[in-house]
Amino acid sequence: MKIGYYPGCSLTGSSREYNESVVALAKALEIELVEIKDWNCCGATAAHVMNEELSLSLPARIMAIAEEQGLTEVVVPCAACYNRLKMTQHELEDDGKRGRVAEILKMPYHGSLKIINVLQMLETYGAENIKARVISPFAHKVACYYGCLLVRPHSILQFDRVEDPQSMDSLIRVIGGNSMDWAFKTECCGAGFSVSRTDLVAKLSGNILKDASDRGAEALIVACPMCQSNLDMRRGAINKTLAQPIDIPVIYITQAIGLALGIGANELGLKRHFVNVEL
Amino acid sequence: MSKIGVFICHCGENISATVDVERVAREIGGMEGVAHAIDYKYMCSDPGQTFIKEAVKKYGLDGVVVGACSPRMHEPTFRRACAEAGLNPYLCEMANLREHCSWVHEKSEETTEKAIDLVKMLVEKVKKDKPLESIKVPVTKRALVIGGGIAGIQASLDIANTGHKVILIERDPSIGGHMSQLSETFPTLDCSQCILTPRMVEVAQHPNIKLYTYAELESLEGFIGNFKARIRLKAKSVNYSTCTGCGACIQKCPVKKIPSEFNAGLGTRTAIYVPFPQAVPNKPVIDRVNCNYYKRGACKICEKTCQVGSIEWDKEDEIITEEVGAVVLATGFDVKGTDFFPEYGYGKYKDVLTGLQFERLASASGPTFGEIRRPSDGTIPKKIVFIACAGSRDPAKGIPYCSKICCMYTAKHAMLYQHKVHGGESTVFYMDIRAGGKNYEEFVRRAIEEDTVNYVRGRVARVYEKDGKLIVKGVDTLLGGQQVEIEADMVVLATAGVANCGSEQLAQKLHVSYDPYHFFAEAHPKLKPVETNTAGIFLAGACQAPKDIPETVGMASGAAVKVAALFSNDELVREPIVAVVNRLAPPLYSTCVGCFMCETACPYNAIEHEEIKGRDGSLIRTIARVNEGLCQGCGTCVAFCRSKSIDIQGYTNEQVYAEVMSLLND
Amino acid sequence: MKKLRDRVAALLDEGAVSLVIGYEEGTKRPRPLFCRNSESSGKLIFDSRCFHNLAVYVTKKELVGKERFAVTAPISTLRSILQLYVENQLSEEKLLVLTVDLNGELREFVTFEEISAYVAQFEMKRGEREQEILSKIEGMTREERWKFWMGEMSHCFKCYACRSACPLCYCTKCVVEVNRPQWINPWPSPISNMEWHVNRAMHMVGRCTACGACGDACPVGIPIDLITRKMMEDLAPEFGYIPGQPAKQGNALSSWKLDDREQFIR
Amino acid sequence: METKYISQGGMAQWFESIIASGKRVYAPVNSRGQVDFKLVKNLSEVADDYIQTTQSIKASVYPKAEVLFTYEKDHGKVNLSDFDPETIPETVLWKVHPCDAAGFKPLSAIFNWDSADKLHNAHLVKTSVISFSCAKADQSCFCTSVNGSPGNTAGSDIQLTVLPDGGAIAEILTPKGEALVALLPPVFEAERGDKKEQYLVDLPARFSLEEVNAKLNKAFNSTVWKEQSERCIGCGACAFVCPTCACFDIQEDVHGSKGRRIRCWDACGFALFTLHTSGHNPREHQSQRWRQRILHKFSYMPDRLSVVGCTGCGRCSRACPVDMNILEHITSIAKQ
Amino acid sequence: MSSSTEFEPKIIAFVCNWCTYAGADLTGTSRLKYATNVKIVRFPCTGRIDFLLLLKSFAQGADGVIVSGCHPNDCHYTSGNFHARRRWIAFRTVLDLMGVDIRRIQYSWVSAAEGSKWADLVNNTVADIRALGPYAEYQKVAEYLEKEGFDEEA
Repeated sequence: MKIGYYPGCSLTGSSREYNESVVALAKALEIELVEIKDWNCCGATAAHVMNEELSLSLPARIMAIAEEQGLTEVVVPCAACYNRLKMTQHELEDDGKRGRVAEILKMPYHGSLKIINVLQMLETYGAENIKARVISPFAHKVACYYGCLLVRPHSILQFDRVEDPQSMDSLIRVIGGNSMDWAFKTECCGAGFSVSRTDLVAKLSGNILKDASDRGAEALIVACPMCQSNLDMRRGAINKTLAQPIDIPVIYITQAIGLALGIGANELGLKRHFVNVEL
Repeated sequence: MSKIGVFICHCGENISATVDVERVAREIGGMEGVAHAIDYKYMCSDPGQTFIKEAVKKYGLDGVVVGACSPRMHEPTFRRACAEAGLNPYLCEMANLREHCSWVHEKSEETTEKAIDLVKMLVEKVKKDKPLESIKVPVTKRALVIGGGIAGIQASLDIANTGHKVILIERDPSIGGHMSQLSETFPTLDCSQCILTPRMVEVAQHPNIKLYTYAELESLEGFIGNFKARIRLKAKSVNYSTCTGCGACIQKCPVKKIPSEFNAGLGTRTAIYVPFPQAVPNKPVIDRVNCNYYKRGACKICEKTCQVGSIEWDKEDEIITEEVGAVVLATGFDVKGTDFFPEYGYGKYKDVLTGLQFERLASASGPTFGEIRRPSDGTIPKKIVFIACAGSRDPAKGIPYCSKICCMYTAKHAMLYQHKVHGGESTVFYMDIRAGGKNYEEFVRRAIEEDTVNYVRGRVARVYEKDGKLIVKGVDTLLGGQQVEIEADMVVLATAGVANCGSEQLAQKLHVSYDPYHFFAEAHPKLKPVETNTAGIFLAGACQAPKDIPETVGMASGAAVKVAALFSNDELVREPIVAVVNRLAPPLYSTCVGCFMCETACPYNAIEHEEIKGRDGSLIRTIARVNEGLCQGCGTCVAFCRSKSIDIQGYTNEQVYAEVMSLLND
Repeated sequence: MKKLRDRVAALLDEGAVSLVIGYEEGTKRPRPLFCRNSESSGKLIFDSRCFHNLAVYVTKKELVGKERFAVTAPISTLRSILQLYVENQLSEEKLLVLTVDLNGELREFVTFEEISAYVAQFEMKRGEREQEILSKIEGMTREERWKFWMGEMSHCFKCYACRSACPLCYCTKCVVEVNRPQWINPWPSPISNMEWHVNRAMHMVGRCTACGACGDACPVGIPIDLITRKMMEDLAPEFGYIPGQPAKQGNALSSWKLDDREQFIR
Repeated sequence: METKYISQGGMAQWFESIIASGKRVYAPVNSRGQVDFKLVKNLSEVADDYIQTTQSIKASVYPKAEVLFTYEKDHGKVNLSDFDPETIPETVLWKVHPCDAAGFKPLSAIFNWDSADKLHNAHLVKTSVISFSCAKADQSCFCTSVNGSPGNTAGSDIQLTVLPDGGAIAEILTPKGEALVALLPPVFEAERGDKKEQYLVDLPARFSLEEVNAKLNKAFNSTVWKEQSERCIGCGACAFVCPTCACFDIQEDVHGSKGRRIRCWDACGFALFTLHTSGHNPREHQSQRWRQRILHKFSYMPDRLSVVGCTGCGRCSRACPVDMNILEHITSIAKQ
Repeated sequence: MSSSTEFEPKIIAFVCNWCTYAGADLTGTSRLKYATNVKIVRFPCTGRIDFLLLLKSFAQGADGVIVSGCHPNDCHYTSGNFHARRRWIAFRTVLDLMGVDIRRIQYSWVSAAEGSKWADLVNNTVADIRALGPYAEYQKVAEYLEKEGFDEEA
């Protein structure tokens, strides 16, 4: 089974463990990830605030070269990149913008590429053989945290339910985990303010962690590098604001499934977390 | 040579703003066949109409064209004016210079030329007009009212009190509709049951009203004054003539866990049930979906307990036919369920209720006998939050309109809560308070000032459950947009009022048009609110748009008087816009060759076979004939007839041809 | 052939029918024959060269008179007779239908159902003349088709042989003779000819059985039978009817389906 | 009237000179599987191995649809522009058969019967006919029975009889003929004494006009009309291809306030040809219409205009969808 | 509107009285602007619109035709629009076979509540027909009479 793969900057930088776990899991599920050659940055949320043409041309180039390399479908693990690519694909349905971007890229852009996030990949290609390959069930009570970019804007992404998404929860159940019902699934973690307004991130992420731990969650499952870094890396600042510190780990869905499939902790990059992971 | 009078209206300046009306009158004045052409500021005004009348008499006009607004608006007005002046009304036509020209184009040369073309088109049409006499059709002086809520009840009583027979059909086992589910009503807080049940009993006992409950309209044929309604009496499995309504069977019925529709799903009911104590008729019905006998062929306990043996297991649905002259649609409205709102938990939190469910809690005949208790654990909520505009005024949710009554019943709910739960704390999140009715504003002020209801202006972003409490996250826009978080015990959503389910199918059965939200479309928003575009079918109550009880009752009486007007004379005068098969001298008799393709095309099967016999009685030919009583004038047969033997008065082939030719040539 | 002649002679002698319409040998090819007595039945012939659609005569009251009459009908005439039944132009008591089937047997039909059953065995295929011209037309672009038909239409001189030859054109006064308003200009000019033939095709929707009588009758040889045939072939699957086997009730144009094609409607 | 000889090459050059003179030349052309008169530019287009064109050449002097006058209504005033004879170009009809040429006489007889028809005569004046005698015929031809013959020169300006060597005997018959010859006189050499009759098809007469005329005078109420016309389906094909049929209908082509009065062909075969507005139709049955067609040509015209309304070209039989063979019908009447 | 030399198409709209005519009224009451090229002819129902009228419109100089009525199931006379739709399918098939440019006939459903849809329909149709240019091909042939020897130029 061959699918195009676009890691994006954070998976080769601050969230290397997400990349390692995705690659390891894909190998275990016999899904061949074909990384797009010479891919470029997707511009993330910063670009579309400053310059619309730039914010459209960057993702358009990624898709254009992917199409050129014969790929029909590309998995984008990072929620921000997934969001940008899907939004650009939608924006470029308007001929005026498409023309302008084609001029900038100087290469053909069809917009026929199918962009999917890691949950969609696991649901469509992995669901059966994950169930078959579970060696040590992931018997933990966890809270699945989706963040905002993974499900919004719903009218364009058309992925899962907006207020109470279930796709990660069902995957956790498949590997024997107990995903609990809690209220902060799609509340904001502070995202880009991580550097400029760490206090805000501490407050917002703090609320999320507090609600999860109050309800007895042993870990938080995420599918976006931005959320993971805010909830994990900023744990020090968060614990300062809370009455008593919270030490539940924050791991990726791919790592949780990897564990259930018996893949080693190093291979899944579990050693790189700030809040160490004993599960 | 025809002598046509042309009258161009300025319509104040609605037309003259972009169309050079003087030039239009001047150029049309020069047209062949036009004897008199003027322009005037308000043609539809009295002086305007007298101009027409005088011109008809003075110039002996044999045709009138008025260039003004849409014929759908003032055609009857000008036709009546011509009739009074002695000119056959069907020789008067209107050119739509306002909606189709002046309002939709900028002021320019082309706009005026288009106006001239439109008037010229109608002048050519009038030249080919023939005087027509309206058709007299007998009227069945019996009305059909669909829907037994307060609207249907009021309309039925008013019509019955004018001495005419009424057939009232109601889909549920009892009449009463949503009003019977309310505890108290704003703005006077008088108990809903007390003011409604007397009317329900009056309906049941009124000699002129024939009441069919648990019945739905199967189909409606015919036309104004001559409808034939086929009504499906759903099998009640109880013989109402012998049943005394003692209720023994209801006690004994083992199936007790069916969610009660009347209590909006809060309480439960038995398989054989009466919806609520004051139901009319106060006799039970067997719910065949949940009854053990119908599910598994066992039980029959109710039959054993019934002393008069009125259980009829294998009673079938019965279809009865009623001849009626008019129909009043009073099918009411519905409210959105809590599952419609993702941000308030997709309906999975038990203590997030709709306004209707709160009514049932507050009602003495409700599941909690009037005490406000939490459906989850039965405790009395100390803190309650009301969220106004849940779904309404929200284009993203597809409901952009305001449901009109929620502000008032939310204030009422808060007031009831404060009266019933001393020391309770209620908060209302609102956008704007719409309390426009009589004593409405005072009522809301009373809730705020006397009953200390805390009104917070802002929307609620999310409601989620934590440790048994409902965390309401909102904002207070009057305090600088400060975020507000309340740990409430109960949340009541004032959900949007939407059209009743099945309203679209009903509208299609009656050929009544409906709006994008499936509310029935009135003939004119301002001037004909109780009529529909289909002659003889009237509207009452919330089936036309969400509205409160005073308005509904007013509208129901309005519809009743329309029906009474229709029944006031024995014959109904109908537009002579019907099809006619041409007749010629012998030996041809008619160009119709009797292929009867028109008969298969006619939706009203108004085409009959007519046998032409010679003097010696031998059959010469069989040709088509139009029954002018049934024909509604759609003209489909005319466009189908290969030999052009059938034509429709008012839109004859010659007229339509002349119109097209005048538009394309100068 | 001989069995047919004897049967016809017998019918006429017994007075079972007052007239038998059949074919006789003509100058170049067979032509219609009207036998009113048994002697003239001797001239009857019935073979594959018999092409004229005799159904065109069954609706002419002045010709067939009041009593019962018979017609020898090849397959094209049978199909037209079925359509005439559907359009209330014939009555089963008045018409006896004779035909010779594939293996030479003489068959007699009285009711609509009998004829339908018999006709159902025959499949309706294009002859190679039709195939050749139609495939040429189907290959053309819109502009080429317009130029082709306008060229053809300029030859038409409005003799209305196509209308007279068609059994389904039985109107006493045709739409072209309606002059208030004058829908179709009666004088020969390319546009009025085109209007006439479009109108003729539209009047044939759901009715035409592609018997080819119109094309054969056209003195200037315009392939007008292909217009109605192509229309029939395109619309039959669309409207769900089988050409030549009409349902007893209704007509394809005056009935409708909920899911009729409407992509072209905005 | 003089007889000349013209060689095959001479004929070609002569044809070129006629074209060069700017005259409109119509000649039989084989297209779409039919031979009909069409505008031609060079001799090669002209068809040769055919018996008869489908349509007659009547259309050159009596078009199937022509504008009588155009008018424009202007607020009560009407300005009218009449038919302008100058607009009709000089026309030469090449390779017309004698029966067609002979058709002009009865046709013009009708058009000049009581009032001279301006349009028809204007066409006629501008038209010159170069006819070719007939070397072939088929069973529908019967010109010899109606005072005609394969070599009949009536109605022609010049008649050519093609000789085996490709050249032709040229009989110059009228001043128009001389005018045509004057275009290229050298090609017309002296007569070589060939006998024209040798090159004409031998067509025995089938009936005698007098006998038919006599029978017809008594045949008005005979049953022959019903028997013969049973298979006639009442179309206009025979009338429209006939060189002598002259019935026409008046129609109106209106565009708002402008319009044109148009004359177009009509046919007595149509059922509603004689329908009165009262609904009465004097010729209600097909047999009456068929009788009218025959009597008009073989009885009324000879009696009133002393010209037979039929030139025996046989087109109506060939064009008739149901094979109403006029020769067969007339001979059967004659033999009764 | 532009009164420049640009080609201004002549378009006729055949509409049904109950839905599209009322929809056009609503366009008026909501003051939406659209091109002046389109003139509306009122019919009781789309079922009443005769295909010969469309033919006559082109012969008399129309460049485009709009035919619009009630949405399926909304017809005031129950089945007028269904009959019309079936007739339009047959008519388009025949016209296309004869080579008439069927892109010049725009069919649509416009209900009484769709004022803006009517305005868009008109504007889009005017733009489409303007792009197609005048229907000279049809009108040129319409004037010819046989006398002018039409077949030579065919």
